[in-house]
Amino acid sequence: QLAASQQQLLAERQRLVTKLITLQEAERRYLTRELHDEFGQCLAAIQAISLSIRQTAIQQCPELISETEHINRITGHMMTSLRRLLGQLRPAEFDELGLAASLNSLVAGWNGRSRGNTRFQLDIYGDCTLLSETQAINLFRIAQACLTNISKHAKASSARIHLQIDSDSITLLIQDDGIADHLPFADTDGIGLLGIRERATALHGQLTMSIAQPHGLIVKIELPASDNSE
Amino acid sequence: QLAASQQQLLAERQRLVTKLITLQEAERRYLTRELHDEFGQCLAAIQAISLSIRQTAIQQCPELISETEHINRITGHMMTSLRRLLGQLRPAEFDELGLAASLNSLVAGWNGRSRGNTRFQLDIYGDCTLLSETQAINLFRIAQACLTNISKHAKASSARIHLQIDSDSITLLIQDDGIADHLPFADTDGIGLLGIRERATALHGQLTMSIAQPHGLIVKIELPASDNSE
Amino acid sequence: MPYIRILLVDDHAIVREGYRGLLAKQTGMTVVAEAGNAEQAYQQFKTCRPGVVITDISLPGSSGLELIARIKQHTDNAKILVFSMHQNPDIAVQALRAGALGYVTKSSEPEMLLQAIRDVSAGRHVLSADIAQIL
Ligand SMILES: Nc1ncnc2c1ncn2[C@@H]1O[C@H](COP(=O)(O)OP(=O)(O)OP(=O)(O)O)[C@@H](O)[C@H]1O
Ligand SMILES: Nc1ncnc2c1ncn2[C@@H]1O[C@H](COP(=O)(O)OP(=O)(O)OP(=O)(O)O)[C@@H](O)[C@H]1O
Ligand SMILES: [K+]
Ligand SMILES: [Mg+2]
Ligand SMILES: [Mg+2]
Ligand SMILES: [Mg+2]
Repeated sequence: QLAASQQQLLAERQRLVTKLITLQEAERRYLTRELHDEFGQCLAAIQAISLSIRQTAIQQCPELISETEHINRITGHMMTSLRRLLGQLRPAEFDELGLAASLNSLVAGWNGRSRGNTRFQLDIYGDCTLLSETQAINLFRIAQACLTNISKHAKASSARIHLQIDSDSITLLIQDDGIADHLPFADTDGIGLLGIRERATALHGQLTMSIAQPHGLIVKIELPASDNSE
Repeated sequence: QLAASQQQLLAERQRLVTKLITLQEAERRYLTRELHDEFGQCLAAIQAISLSIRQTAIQQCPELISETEHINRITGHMMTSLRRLLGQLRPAEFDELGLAASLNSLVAGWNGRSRGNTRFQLDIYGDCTLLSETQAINLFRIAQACLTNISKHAKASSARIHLQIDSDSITLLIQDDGIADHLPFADTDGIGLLGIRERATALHGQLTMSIAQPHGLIVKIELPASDNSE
Repeated sequence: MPYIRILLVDDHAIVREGYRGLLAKQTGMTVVAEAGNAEQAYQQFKTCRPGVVITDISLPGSSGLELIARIKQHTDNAKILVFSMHQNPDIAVQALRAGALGYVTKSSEPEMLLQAIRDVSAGRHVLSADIAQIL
């Protein structure tokens, strides 16, 4: 009986986790849209008008030139902040270019910041456009968390991200050659791996972790191709 | 043994829920700050410069007047979008004015939108500034969820929000005279009540729900005054 | 000097209005038509035969990328300049592959757009600095 009520609590919490993740993605998507589509456009328009004023001012009223330049400096500054915020929320082009391009930029970004000296390599087999929006964004977040973990914990010299989309299943495999040599990992208060598991579960998929030869972590997520999540 | 591993899963999920809630609040807080302090200030500056240009233009170059008005329309539009976004993320005055003022606006907001015809009444006893930031934002989110529930489900004519801050404990009590007449409620796929319970737990507090006389819902949250949550 | 006849495609009226004023002021440029989506834009292109099409990428319904392909299919030597918020090089590459001559982001100084219009009108390729740097 204890087990039964625990079972129920467990199911409720899982539902809550899934919903929290879904709601947060929805909030981020909404904010990204607003910032990208509304604010970015408006800033561009202000810049155009300000240049137009400057052109007239140069001919007819030179004392206004410096004020239009001032407006330009401010809009430029806002554009920079906007880009930074967008980068933190969601790949801006996620909806336009989809998962493949977003994974590409993610990997390019980590290879660029070569601070940690890990080389990341991405292979995609199959057609990412077959994925649902939910599958796509969750696979992206999973890859994001794994790459962050690798650069933070693994001391790896190389890592491979392999995404395969078959007609009946989807596999995401992320493998590094770093220091991991046994599982489970010691308890931390991190939530990266927990989040990965819950995202996999929400997609009716499976997470398997294992140790590579001779060392390093392998994270494998397998999903059914059809998306039955809400 | 099953129970033990379930127990662990349960604890992990709870930790995840708490962290997800905390991280989301942190993300919202960060975005609110950026948008409010950065964008809000920059827009105000652009408006001021544009006004200054207009004043000069009126004297010396009237053909520029309409362009400065155009800039003003755009910044006005951005200001409106910004306020809307901020309102959705986090009460704008939360950090400046704290919980009491934010609850006040929340209640005033619902009384204004008197669509549902429920009158909300707020009483606060004690000093809200004694609360930690985490306690304050979570109590606010709990009240927000309860008020939304009342207006959505209760068909109540009145509701009372009672917050009491004593030296050793904090009590938030929200009571309506609506249609609720027995507990537990039938299962829905909502997450309002689950979220309330998890927020209470994260604050090491207790949630109790009961039925009012003759009907209506009472939600009571009791927290220890000292905040031992991370 | 011959006028550069421009078709301006952007779903944001605010952006169109802002740039319309600026473009109108330039000697040698005139905005002959505007459109808020790809379908309208394609129709306008066929009726107005503009010298340069300036188009956004994010449009409601069919995207700017599809519009570029469609216009190129109709008129192989059409001159198209993309003007978009998107700073991702993959988008720029797709746009160029689809047949655009130029790609300028909306974060660029507006002078950049004016110069790009002249370049594209003359049949020259052009990228804004932020994109050129990544590519
Ligand atoms: N690729 C890896 N190589 C070696 N150790 C790893 C790797 N990925 C995870 N770990 C170990 O597993 C632990 C838990 O990872 P997890 O992502 O859950 O939390 P975190 O990274 O510590 O914190 P958070 O992700 O919440 O910022 C890490 O602290 C690290 O010890
Ligand atoms: N004040 C109330 N009076 C009557 N019924 C209530 C009240 N609050 C909650 N309920 C009942 O409890 C159910 C669960 O509420 P909960 O807030 O968890 O979910 P929801 O409001 O249906 O959806 P969500 O909050 O996720 O938008 C509601 O669907 C409703 O039937
Ligand atoms: K002109
Ligand atoms: Mg991690
Ligand atoms: Mg609810
Ligand atoms: Mg657009």
